[in-house]
Amino acid sequence: MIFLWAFIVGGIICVIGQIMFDVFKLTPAHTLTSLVVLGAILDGVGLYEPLIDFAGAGATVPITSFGNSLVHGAMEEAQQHGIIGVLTGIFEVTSAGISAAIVFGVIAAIIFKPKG
Amino acid sequence: MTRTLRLLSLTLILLVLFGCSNSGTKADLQNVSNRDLDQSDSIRAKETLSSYKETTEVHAVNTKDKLFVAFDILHRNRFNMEEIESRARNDLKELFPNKKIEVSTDQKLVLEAQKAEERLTQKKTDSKHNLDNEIDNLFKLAHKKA
Amino acid sequence: MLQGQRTWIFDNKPVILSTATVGGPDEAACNISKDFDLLHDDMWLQQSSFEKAQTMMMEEACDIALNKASLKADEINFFISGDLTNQITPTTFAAKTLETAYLGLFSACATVTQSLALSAFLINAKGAKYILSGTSSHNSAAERQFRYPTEYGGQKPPTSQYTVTGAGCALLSDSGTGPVVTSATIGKIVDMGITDPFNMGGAMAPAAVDTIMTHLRERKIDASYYDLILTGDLGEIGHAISKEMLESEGIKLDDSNYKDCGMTIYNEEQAVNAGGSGPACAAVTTYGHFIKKIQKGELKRILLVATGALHSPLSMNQKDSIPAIAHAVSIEMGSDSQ
Amino acid sequence: MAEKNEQSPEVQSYQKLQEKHELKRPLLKNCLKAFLIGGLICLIGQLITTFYINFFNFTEQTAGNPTVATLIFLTMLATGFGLYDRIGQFAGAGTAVPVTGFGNAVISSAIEHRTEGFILGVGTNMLKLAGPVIVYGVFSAFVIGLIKTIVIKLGGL
Repeated sequence: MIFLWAFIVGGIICVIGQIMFDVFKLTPAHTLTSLVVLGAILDGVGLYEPLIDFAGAGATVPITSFGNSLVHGAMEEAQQHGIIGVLTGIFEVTSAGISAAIVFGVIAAIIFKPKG
Repeated sequence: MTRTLRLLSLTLILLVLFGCSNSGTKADLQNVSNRDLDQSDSIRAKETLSSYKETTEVHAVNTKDKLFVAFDILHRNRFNMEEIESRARNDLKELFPNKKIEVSTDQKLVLEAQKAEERLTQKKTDSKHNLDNEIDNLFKLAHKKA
Repeated sequence: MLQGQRTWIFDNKPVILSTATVGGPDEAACNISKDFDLLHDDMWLQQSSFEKAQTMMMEEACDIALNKASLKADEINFFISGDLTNQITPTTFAAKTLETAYLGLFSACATVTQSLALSAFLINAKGAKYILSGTSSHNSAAERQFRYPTEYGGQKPPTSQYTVTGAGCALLSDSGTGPVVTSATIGKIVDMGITDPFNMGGAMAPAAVDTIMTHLRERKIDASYYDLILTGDLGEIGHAISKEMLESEGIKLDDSNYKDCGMTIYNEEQAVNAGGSGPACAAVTTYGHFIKKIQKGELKRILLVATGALHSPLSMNQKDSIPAIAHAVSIEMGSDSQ
Repeated sequence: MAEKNEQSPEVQSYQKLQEKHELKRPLLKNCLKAFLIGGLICLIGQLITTFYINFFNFTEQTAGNPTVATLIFLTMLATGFGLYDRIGQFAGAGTAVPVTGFGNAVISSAIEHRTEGFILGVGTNMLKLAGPVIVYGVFSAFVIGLIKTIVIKLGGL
């Protein structure tokens, strides 16, 4: 069941991205940035966690989950240290995606060259 | 391209079917007789949670002062998972006010709780010490954060 | 000489002694692959960067053109060429290898006709005996400069075009046998407010129309004077638009006498969307495919109108529209224009 | 774009003509392809998550990070062997929106600029495409965290 919903929810988020590409003619950078901010807002109003419960990787794999995990990190610190925690929390927040992309990016630059 | 698409959809269907077919096996806890390993509280907890219309599967392990319950719910109710989880937690607190209780709906913990039950019924967990270890591990796993 | 406001008539008949074209792997699979002098099966050409590969293709094209005319590099007066990669360095390094006097040009994809017009003008005015006129582009070098890294999985819309990997070169002289450059019209910047960098054809079509109209008016000839009016890289969209615009100006052309290099070069199976583009597009198609047709006598007079979009990644990011230009050069068969 | 009202009638009529000839993007087909491939990537993600839960000591909560890392590792291979840009042309947002698209943006920039050296080429340009995602992800998280904390402190929610 979770597999089916991961497929459907993940697919729908991608369709939203495709509509931003084709209808609003946004560049990939604009589209992805908007989706990350959207994810952050959804987590801010408490809707993203239930979506993860429901769709699993369908909600954690799309780029929207970056926004979600960043807000989560900030909020966790905030619960311990109040408003200052948001500021300090944001510096402690890391997303696995960013670290992984940078690490594998450097490795790729060592191993591969563009095919053209 | 159409051939690739067809292949993709086929694998997809197979994956979904495969993913749906692992139903849980029920372990019979009533066989456990040793007083140190008494699981009657777990049985009561399981009965309570099984009465919810959302639950599909409940597994529980307890010691004298600790109770660990992991349960799974119908997929369509997963949107309200947090709410159901806190309801379960409150109900169990009422039922066992003197116990330290941990409730989880995490797939991993459902899996682990089930294994712990099995080890009890198969008498692999046969001392108080072993049981304490089991439950501590479950508590630790449940508190791990991403 | 000057006729009208911006058209040159070359009375001394600068001759195209020889031409040479070099292509990459995509060009080896294209419609006109048999018209290339040299094809490579590797985007890198065993070089360490795409830009160096582009330099190498330009050098090879010059060598082949010189060989065909049995000339040596030190007999050449000027090398007039350009491309659209960062400050035209690939062309500059090719000029360094050639060791000839060098004039670097930038007109993006219209460089081929800008260079040909200026070369013909110099020879016509007895300012030179031999001139190498050429241009080159490399798909990956252009992609990484103007769009995304080559391995980035962005989706290109159907209006986008595919930069040709290759180099084309023509060797001009004041005497000899071969097709003759008879006239040229220099274009002006036309900007119709198109901002979509994936729609070059739409941005460049009005410039092509303006130059064609001016050329015909100032030369006082009818469009039927030419067997073929050949645009550079308008692609499907730009081709259709320019045709309709010309029609509304009373110039009726059909698919047999109005063609586009970008639509000629690639075949349907190659995923190039609206067609080929890049400085090399018009260069390899004209200097390979159409010059051969002139030499065989299948075509007598052609007007090459190479179009260029003169934007930069910076101007696009600053929300400027795409300024376009088109230069026209007429090439006629030697015997006919005597 | 901002100067739309300043455009001359000539420009306006040309843009109408241009729009008539412009090849339309096949929206429905693109959306379907994005749905299928995007869904498939998420499904693979779910499979990897399930794998980590069943065979390693990860919970649903903690399995997210290794899943993302695994997907980006696969992206590195697909990008390095020149497959990702081809799938991307077919799938559009289907490969751009999942984290694999983020990974591809970073990795493709990194390998593209290796000819300019590892510090000034790879290092400076790696986040050329993906930078805005990180910048505005972090900044929006800060703003939202701040708002939410204030609201909670004021006794709302």
